[in-house]
Amino acid sequence: MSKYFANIYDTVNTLWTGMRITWRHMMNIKRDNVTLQYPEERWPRPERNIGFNHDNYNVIRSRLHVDIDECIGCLKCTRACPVDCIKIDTIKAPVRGEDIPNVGHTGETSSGTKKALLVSRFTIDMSECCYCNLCTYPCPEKCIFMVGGPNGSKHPIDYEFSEFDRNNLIYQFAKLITPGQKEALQNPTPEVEA
Amino acid sequence: MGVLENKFQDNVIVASLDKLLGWARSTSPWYFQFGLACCAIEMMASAASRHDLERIGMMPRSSPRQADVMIVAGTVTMKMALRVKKLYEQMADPKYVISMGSCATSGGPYWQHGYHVLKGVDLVVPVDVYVPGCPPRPEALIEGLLKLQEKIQTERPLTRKSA
Amino acid sequence: MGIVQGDQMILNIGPQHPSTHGVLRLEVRTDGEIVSEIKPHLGYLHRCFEKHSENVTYEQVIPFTDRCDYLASMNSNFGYVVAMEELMEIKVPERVDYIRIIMGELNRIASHLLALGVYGLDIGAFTPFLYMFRDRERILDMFELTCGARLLYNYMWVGGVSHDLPKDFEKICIGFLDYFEPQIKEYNNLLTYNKIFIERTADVGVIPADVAVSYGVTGPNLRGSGVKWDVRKDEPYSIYDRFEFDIPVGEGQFGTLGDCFDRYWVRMLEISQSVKILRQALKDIPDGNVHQALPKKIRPPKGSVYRRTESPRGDLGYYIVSDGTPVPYRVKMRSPAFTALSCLDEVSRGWMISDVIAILGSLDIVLGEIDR
Amino acid sequence: MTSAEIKAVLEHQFPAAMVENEDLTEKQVELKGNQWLEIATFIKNDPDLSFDQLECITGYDTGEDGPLQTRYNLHSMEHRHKIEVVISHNRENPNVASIEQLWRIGDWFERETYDMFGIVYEGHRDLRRILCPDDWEGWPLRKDYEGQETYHGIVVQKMKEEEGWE
Amino acid sequence: MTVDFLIDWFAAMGDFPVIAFLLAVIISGIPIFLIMALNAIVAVYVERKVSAFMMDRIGPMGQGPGLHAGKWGLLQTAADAVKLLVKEDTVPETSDKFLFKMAPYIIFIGAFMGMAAVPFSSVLQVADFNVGVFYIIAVGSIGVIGIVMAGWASNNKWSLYGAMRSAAQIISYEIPAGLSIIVPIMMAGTMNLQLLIQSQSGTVWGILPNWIIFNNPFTFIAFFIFFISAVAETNRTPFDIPEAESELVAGWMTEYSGFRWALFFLSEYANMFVVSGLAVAGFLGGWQSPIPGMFDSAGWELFWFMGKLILLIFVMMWFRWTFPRLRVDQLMHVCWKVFIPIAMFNIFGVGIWKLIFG
Repeated sequence: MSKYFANIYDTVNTLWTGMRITWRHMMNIKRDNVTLQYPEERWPRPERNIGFNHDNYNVIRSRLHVDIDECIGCLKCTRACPVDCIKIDTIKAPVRGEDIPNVGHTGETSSGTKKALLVSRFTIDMSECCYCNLCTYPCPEKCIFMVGGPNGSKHPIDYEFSEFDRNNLIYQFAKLITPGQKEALQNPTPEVEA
Repeated sequence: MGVLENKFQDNVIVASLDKLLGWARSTSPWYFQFGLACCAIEMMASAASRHDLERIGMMPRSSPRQADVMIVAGTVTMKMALRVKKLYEQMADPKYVISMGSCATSGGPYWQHGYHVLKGVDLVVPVDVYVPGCPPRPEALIEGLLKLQEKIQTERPLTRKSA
Repeated sequence: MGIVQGDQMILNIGPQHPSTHGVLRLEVRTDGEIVSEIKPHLGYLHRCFEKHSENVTYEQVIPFTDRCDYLASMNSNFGYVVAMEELMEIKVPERVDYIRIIMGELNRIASHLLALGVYGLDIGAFTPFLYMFRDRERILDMFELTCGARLLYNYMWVGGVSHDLPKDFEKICIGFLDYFEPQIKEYNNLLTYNKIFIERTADVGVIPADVAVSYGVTGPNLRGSGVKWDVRKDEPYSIYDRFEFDIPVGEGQFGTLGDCFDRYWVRMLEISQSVKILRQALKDIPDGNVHQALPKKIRPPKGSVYRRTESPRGDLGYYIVSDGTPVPYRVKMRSPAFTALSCLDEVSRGWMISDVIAILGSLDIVLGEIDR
Repeated sequence: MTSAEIKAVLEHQFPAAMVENEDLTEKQVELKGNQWLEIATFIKNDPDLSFDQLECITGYDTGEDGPLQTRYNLHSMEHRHKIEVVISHNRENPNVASIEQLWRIGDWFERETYDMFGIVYEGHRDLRRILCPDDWEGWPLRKDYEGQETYHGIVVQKMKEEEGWE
Repeated sequence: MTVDFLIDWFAAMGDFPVIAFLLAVIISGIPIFLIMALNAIVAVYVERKVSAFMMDRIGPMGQGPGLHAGKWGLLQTAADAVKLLVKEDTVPETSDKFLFKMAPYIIFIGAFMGMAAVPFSSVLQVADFNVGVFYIIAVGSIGVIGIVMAGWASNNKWSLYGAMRSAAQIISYEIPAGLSIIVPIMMAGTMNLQLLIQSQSGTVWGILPNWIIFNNPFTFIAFFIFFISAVAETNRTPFDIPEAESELVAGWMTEYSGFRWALFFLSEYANMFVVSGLAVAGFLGGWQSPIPGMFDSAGWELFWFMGKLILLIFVMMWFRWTFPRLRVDQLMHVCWKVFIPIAMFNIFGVGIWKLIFG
């Protein structure tokens, strides 16, 4: 019989402690509220200090971006990608390190290496990418990176690029080359040799 | 709503009624918990306290009948593709689909050697918004939902489609 | 399912169900509410991990190991990397070992928090799930600060880690641990000692120790049945033997040994053990270069290795066979949740449907890892 | 007990079943398939071996023409020692005795290896595919496996219709 | 009151008794429907906000494109209601169509009729039965028929489970509810809600208002038994097994969508309203003010009644976001082995107490 009443007392007691906890949370919602109101407050939350600051971020996972002028077409990122979502086509540049104005190809990268190849197509399919950041390490020119974080000055963080149509997620980074120009580059006209 | 669908000439009353319906549907899109893989954890995180999905009116419903938005969160495999199609058909009308994450959009990391993975959920169900990411951050999912809400608001369910 | 007797009914707890923790179909033969047989159907999330690992190079397999056990990706990486380093006899610097243990234990806390929160959800209590997710977000912030990603990190590489800890990571982590310990007391008051919760979980779904071992159950599920087996203590890898922590084992507090409450309680105690390990690791983490032992070209010698590590769900084993080329010949992942789910049929006979949901929740399964 | 001692005990008990295989490490022992059920019951019930935990069953395809292999990792809770048993089967109809009665987890491990490699385990009470759908053609993890084109009308391979993709 | 008042008023205009009666009933029915709709909309919003605050988040805030849901999400439930109005309500092919369509209306009628007897204030009451308490208890059990019809008609295993469980639960919890509501009837001597409330005026032990709950320890326990079994009767946590989110996908409401499902939602909150109204009228002194002397003009009466009502509804919400769910057999155990014995002992206790202390 006593176990019967002990059981009832135990139930009431534990349920009451539970209710007191939820009541306390409800009462000081102003202090405990952790919601990050996304459209107004962006990540990371500037004023509430939850323990980190942004200046010494060393890595970020968001949209991939390529500075095509820096790219020397070495295909290291294509080999490093576990998912093969980077496609690069290159054409042999007639003269190493020379600008080709009509195509907008710069001969030298900012770090001074002369380009032997002209990148005619640099496509990343962001709908297949698994955001593992393996492609940014082997790049000699550091021209492929995820926007935001340490390179935030050049490109602010962008993880909001949802689309209505799937094909918009395939990003073309190379400069547009008309087929005519491509023909001219691939087999230079004889008089150039002579 | 079947009988009223797109039956009316476009005049001021119907236009304002459209605006009301568009507002109502976009303000309370109840999402259908359809967690498959890692994106489901990020969907739960966006429904949790920090990125509160209920702020934009999204209430989780577990039965397909009472849901408006189906968030396909995770990898759809061949065995699951038939179920996704059946569940989509069970949902009550004005239904929308969000393909969350690379796997649902186009097979994601599994597109090359995944013999059992469906290469994109739009082979099975019509998709409204593709949210990229692997897994997409809760903010990216909420941004995708806001985009869907804008799309719902501009829909005009009552006016007769012209040509 | 053979012929069905008169009053029995086959109920499909289908691939889409609020509490199957992912895509799992349980074909339950019930007589009214009492369950007489369960036949789990798997494979709804079979993403061909082993086929992928035979077509990509060694360091490219790591993002796929993340996606198998997406709740404890750090521990999945940890398992794969430890197996690879044993195969290639690489000795990583001290700092890398410390960083890996810190990340592994933080991920264990995060995974247990989600497991216990969702278990409260299965029993019907909605609020603990939200509280535990709120604290899990703090841990995800720390992971994001270190390697940029929230859930799937690709952080631990063969021979090192991708990035060193940011500047004041120790201060942040200790700040989190101080904030977190009183929260554990609050969860216990809210859920663990709640009489309805005890009523729903004590004496339910008892797994005796020998059945657990025969079904290959490992981790908190096995320790809940009273068997003191933890790979971190019994087959120490990395530098776990340097830390002093004890292995919580179920004692049958509110019911028989090995019931749902014991598994739940073992996970709750493991969270405080992980906090203890973290405090020790953060206190004496040495300096050093984390990229020192990263091999330029991963080309392991011919041979095979099978190495087990302690993931939050149990023994996560990697069986790696290499034939000298930079592409693995065969990688088999022994998934702890796969074995935990296999004993569901025998354990939940004679219980009611709501108990089957409670037992399934207490086993803490992750479908990405089961179906690989 | 170290693996060498375990091998010695096995050699002593079942001399006929031992098979010499040079590229296996000393922790692994290769056995013939025909006596496997008997050996398995012996190593499970023998007091000083007592392998009561079956860690993992790994299917293995040695190459284009080579045999298929099943590798059992066994572990003893009491003595804390481990052994790995390797059994080869020919490629046409690979089969071996099922150890599902001894270690209950063998049930699902064997079903998975059957699903992936097509190795038939005699005496298994419920041998059917566990991961792939029941009407899936071919054994996916064999080296010579090409995926099927469509499954229930859904195209399996990736159709790259975006311009200039491949 | 209002029905009799209207009948007298019509009688003065001319003797058409039947039509007068019908008109009076219809006219006084409309405010009840408005109260139910308003109560549902406000209660759903308050529930979502309360649940959010208890979980350290902020609930519907109306963020998003365009007008969206007002400043603090105030229009959220209005938007839900309009959306549910125009949503396609699917009737499954294999279901029993007639029963499927009838079920929501029967549940709605159960809740709607109960509202007729709720004493908002000394004047404001639709119908003043002299068997008010008995009427509410009787009408409360109509809902079960609707639930079982819904569960059976939707030809879905989950719904069948939900319906069977809810039938067992509601019917068995009506017994402790009935037994514990006998206590105020014994104290006040009448079943008429107005007289019951009037009997609770004045003070007891000096400062405490003479509500039945403070009268003696037995009535104190009777109140809690009544309140908890009332929670069970409206399928609220910790007894929400019929529409258990995590076990039976959505319980007996699985196959319903659109406005039919909204009717269930509406009548669940209306049931909560009616049952807490009965608890307030029976135990907490109805529209009597807590400070016996002051604040008892007509407007104040309505305020006190609604205040106590909202307090009880809040406690029901508080239960929902704190407790886990009981299993079906534990639910039966609690009802038959704990509530009913204690309720009977209470009746016996109150009888002795009234005998001794008069």
